[in-house]
Amino acid sequence: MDLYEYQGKQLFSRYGIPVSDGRYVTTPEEARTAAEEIGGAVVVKAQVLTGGRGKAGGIKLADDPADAEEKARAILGLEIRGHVVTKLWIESASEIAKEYYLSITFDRGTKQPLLMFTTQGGVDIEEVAETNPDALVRLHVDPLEGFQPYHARRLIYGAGVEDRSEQGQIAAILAKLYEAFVGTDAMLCEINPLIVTPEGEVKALDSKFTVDDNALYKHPEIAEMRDVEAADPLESLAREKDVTYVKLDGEVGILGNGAGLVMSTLDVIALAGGRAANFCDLGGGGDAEGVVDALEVITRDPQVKSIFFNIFGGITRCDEVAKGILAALERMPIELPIVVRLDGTNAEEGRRILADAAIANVHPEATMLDGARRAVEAATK
Amino acid sequence: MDLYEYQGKQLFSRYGIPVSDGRYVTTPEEARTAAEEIGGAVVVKAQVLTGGRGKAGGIKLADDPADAEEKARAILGLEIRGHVVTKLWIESASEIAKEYYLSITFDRGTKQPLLMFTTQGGVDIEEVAETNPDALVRLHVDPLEGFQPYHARRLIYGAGVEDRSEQGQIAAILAKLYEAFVGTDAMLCEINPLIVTPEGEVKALDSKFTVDDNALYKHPEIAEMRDVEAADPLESLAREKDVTYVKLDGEVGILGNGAGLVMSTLDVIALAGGRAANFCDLGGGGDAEGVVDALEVITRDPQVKSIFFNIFGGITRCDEVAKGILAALERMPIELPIVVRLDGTNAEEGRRILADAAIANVHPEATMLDGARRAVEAATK
Amino acid sequence: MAIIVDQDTKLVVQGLTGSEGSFHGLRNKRYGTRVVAGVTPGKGGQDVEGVPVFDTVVDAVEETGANTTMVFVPARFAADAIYEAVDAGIATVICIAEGLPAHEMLRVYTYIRPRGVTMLGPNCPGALSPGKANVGIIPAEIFTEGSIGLVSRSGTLTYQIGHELTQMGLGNSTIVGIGGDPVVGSSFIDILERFEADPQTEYVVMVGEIGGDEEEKAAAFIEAKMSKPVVAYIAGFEAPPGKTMGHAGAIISGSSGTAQGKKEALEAKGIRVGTSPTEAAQLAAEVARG
Amino acid sequence: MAIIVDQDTKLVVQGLTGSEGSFHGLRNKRYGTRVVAGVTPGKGGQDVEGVPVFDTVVDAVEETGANTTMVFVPARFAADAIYEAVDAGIATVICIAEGLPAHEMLRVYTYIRPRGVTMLGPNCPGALSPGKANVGIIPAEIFTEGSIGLVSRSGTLTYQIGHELTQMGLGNSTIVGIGGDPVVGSSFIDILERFEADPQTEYVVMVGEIGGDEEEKAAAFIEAKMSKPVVAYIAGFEAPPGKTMGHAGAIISGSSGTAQGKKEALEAKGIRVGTSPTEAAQLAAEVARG
Repeated sequence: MDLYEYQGKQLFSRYGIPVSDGRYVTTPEEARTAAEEIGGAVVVKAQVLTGGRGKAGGIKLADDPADAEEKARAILGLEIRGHVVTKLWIESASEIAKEYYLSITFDRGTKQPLLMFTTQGGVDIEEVAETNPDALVRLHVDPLEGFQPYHARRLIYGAGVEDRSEQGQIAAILAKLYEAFVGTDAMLCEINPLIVTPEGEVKALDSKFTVDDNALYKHPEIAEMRDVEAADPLESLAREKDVTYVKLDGEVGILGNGAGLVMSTLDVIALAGGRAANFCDLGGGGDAEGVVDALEVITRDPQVKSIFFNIFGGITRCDEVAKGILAALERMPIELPIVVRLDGTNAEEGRRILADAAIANVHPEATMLDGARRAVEAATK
Repeated sequence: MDLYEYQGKQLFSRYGIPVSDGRYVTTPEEARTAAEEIGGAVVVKAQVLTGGRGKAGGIKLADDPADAEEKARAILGLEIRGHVVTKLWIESASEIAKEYYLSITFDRGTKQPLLMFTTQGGVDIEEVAETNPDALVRLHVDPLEGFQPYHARRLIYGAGVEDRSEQGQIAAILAKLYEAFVGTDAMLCEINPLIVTPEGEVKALDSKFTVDDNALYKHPEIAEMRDVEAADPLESLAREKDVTYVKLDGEVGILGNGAGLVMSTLDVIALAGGRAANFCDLGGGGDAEGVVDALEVITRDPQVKSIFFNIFGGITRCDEVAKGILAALERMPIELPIVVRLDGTNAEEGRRILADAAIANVHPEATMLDGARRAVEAATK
Repeated sequence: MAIIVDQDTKLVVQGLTGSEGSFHGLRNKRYGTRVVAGVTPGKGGQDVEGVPVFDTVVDAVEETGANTTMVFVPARFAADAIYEAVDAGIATVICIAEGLPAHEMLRVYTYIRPRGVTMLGPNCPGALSPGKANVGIIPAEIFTEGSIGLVSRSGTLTYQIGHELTQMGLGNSTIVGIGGDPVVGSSFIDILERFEADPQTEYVVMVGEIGGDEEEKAAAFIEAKMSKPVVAYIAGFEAPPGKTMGHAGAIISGSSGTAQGKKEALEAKGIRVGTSPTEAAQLAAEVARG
Repeated sequence: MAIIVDQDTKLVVQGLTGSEGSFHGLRNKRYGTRVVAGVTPGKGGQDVEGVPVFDTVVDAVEETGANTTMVFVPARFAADAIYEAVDAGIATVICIAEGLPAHEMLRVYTYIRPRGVTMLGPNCPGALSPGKANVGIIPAEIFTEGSIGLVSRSGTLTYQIGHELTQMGLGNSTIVGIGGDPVVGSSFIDILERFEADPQTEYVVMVGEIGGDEEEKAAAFIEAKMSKPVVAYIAGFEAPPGKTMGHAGAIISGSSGTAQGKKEALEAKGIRVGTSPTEAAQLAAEVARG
């Protein structure tokens, strides 16, 4: 789950990482009040879960409360890379002497947290990694050893920070960031830029924070940060029904079990000359009720012209899937052609259930490739 | 550093381990007030850093505040195994259905925390270990893996606790006790007895808590719990001057560097027919000032009849020791015979410094055995 | 021979008394796997169709000599279950449970790795050595015994490919699902190494998917260390960039980890890659038939 | 040969710019030890009498090929220093610093052990292989080269015994102080094992003291695994029960861990035990002279 800048900064504050005084607002009037409370010049920042806010005009300096209100009015409603701005973060404006970059990533490759630091902050870090790789210091942490002070020294001396006070502040921030990373089950904690003010104070001017969905049950206060409004309504419905749903751009609705098989199904649909409109992954369990839910989600997408059930039962039982299809057809009128391919656990029984029901728009197919062809044909007909 | 029962219980509370409502008091009047505040029957418990309080009359039940005052008066001033009672803990009296035992020990042998649990609590645990070893479940925890819920299950099922509610409460207490053990750098956290009330509530009725002296700097709030009054005045002086000092019962004062050499010196003094009155260990550093401090501590003990400096310099430099002896003799009049044996780092120079000073009661000796003989001879003369 | 599970497997099922645990545990037993024990705290002394249940894994190991565990407990209890098994001396852990908190699995992985424990999963279908033992949820009836080692990150895709192989008359030494969670106990390389050492295995089919760089690493390993032929299949050519595909492992970040990139990396090392399960099976058949 | 430190030792001193660190580091260098680097954060680029100082251990390793570290930093920074060294690839850690928080050392020990790191200390005098290298605070001038391996929990007591041996004309292969903190990196057995394997070592003197059961375990090991003669000395017969003797390791609890108990355990395995350093040295001389 990705957090907004202001949410990440709330977590930073909780762990003692210095950030500027700020307020979360959603209207120009609130922006004015916030600027009054904060005092002095403020920055009005669009809160969107995408990059490129600055270039898109989503971050503006305001000299006084009236200006803040005006800037907020200008930013609210902007569309930035497909995200409409409805939330703002108003924070005390900072003078910037230096811009650094600091992050901790969950590195699945090495199976260790990865610390990254460079004094070349404030820009796209991939660019630094490419054009000036030596400037980006990387260091893994053994998860059982945990963060040790020497890790900070390796980053600080490796990146060439020479000011003693800066060194101390960065080391302290890094220790706290690691604590936040582990303490919140984060997949990413990024500070870009980590600024040094002309007075020598080091603080986080932005935040990028991603928390492991599988660990949210341990952090109800973070789980509550999820922005249900911002999500696609169908995706929200899917989430509510605990179905993995992804919107795509073609015409075949896909219902499979297991991410690998679903991905393979997309590929085979493409080989058959079609394109997927969306897909639902029944995942592990997949009882009849789950099938009904998934069908409900899929059929609400008006782009869907045909549906392809591609099931290879393991933990999922094909008889349950067949029952789910029948149950769904009883509860809602689905006239789209439904191509069904069942194999694996209790496949015989599943096929028999469908055969016995003999429903006109349900077409059994024996193989994945045949099923894909039939679904594409049905969608484009 | 050993904590009093009431201090251990304060730490238990901090970590969420259930204890009875109680108050720390030092006078009979305070005991009455405490009993009034707590309400109902209370237990008046002597706070001493030794076992056997119960048998010595240091724990008494009081029916009401007046009774509590009376019992407190009876217990205050008692001498229990050499400790005079000056502190009391007044706590709400508990009804006891069962008595269990639970502890975590820092096991230096295996270099892992050791969990121990038995349903045969309330008695001397060494006795259970001897007479009914199977009843005492022991389990080590890998320090990097840390405590896991299964550790609790191994103890609970291993000891045969069958009540579901008890199982749950004990598992929760154990998890918290481990957190306390690691969080306070403890060498021992013991609950004996861990009681079950007739209502089925599990709680700690006593506490034994030892914290690593070397880690006290991380826990200033625990370091402050040290009872300076209770310590021997000479030991307090030694602590203040950062000298390791131990009082013994013979007539030779010993000043050595390093625990091993000091222990060996005690043995060699015994082989020479004498006994040590006390010893100071200069330990690692041992500069001239440290020698002065140690001499000051040692000579305040009236049992000392002669002093034996047994120094083998490594990190300690013999010239510094020699300078320290001269400095001490300048500052305070010491008429006791001082036998000095110097070897190792800068021994030549140390010996020359003493030879040049040519002080009448300072006797250099070439070997440890000769030095011990001379010191014993001088003490018994 | 075969790898990971075979006739010597003595299986304890953690969570045997749950509905999924008993369904698949008993199915494994009916297949012929030596399912010697179940563990469910508080149900020690009971049995599930003759399989004795214990309160703790250590009891199960002491009483039955179990050497392999199948973890069928809810995700939030799975890390604890794995520690319990490993600390009780279990050498092979097959974790069907999915969705373990990634940080927990990070610590579990780091803990078990130097102890020489073999682990599949979390979020894996298990391992099946046809004719010998089946541990997990793989539908054994669609596979036959043979000489192809099959290793995959995905459960159902494994069945699909295995099914295609069977249709072509090709059997398997062992089918291994390494699991789809972000951190899993074994890599492709770990399994390829064992197939290389296994006398029964003559060829290997590796089933990869978008995300991460395990396939790229495996390609380098195959070229450098393997004498046995390997063919591959990669899923996710049509996967939308930047979307989580269900397996947290299958996130495309930037250009790295794409199916196309993996295909090219494999082909650069001389490893043939099918673009559909059917094609991958055909390539395997070509290799197997010389 | 000799063990732990020798001509191949390339030493980095963590804390070289401190007063103790430079005193002993330079003393080790004058003895002939290859002291190749120092580490003090913030002093990278300086030097201490020609020994280059680095900000981090990894820099020191990369620039100088250091393979051994001497940790001379204050106790509260020592665990961090050890992790830094081990993670930088240092294989031998000699920690002079004393009084590390016991829980920190517990984690350090558990972390470094499976990595094959050799560690002496905390709270140890180091290791001296006369004529080859001296790492630590052992006064080298009182020892001569020879065939006796000496291992001890105590610093100054080691010197005392070594001194007595020297007086009798007996030399040492290596003098090893394993350290007096509650948790140390090497046990008697670890060192005895290495002496047994070392061609230069013909006899071993083991110097124990009250507390713990390391000497008892060593007695069993010597009987079972060692072909070379071992004699022992135990300190603390007169130590008062229940008092901490400075080494936290030397706490007598109940009847176990007493000097008398250790002496009897050793003698039961045929190992002769001296009751004073002089007697121990005499026993060693008897053994050495046949």
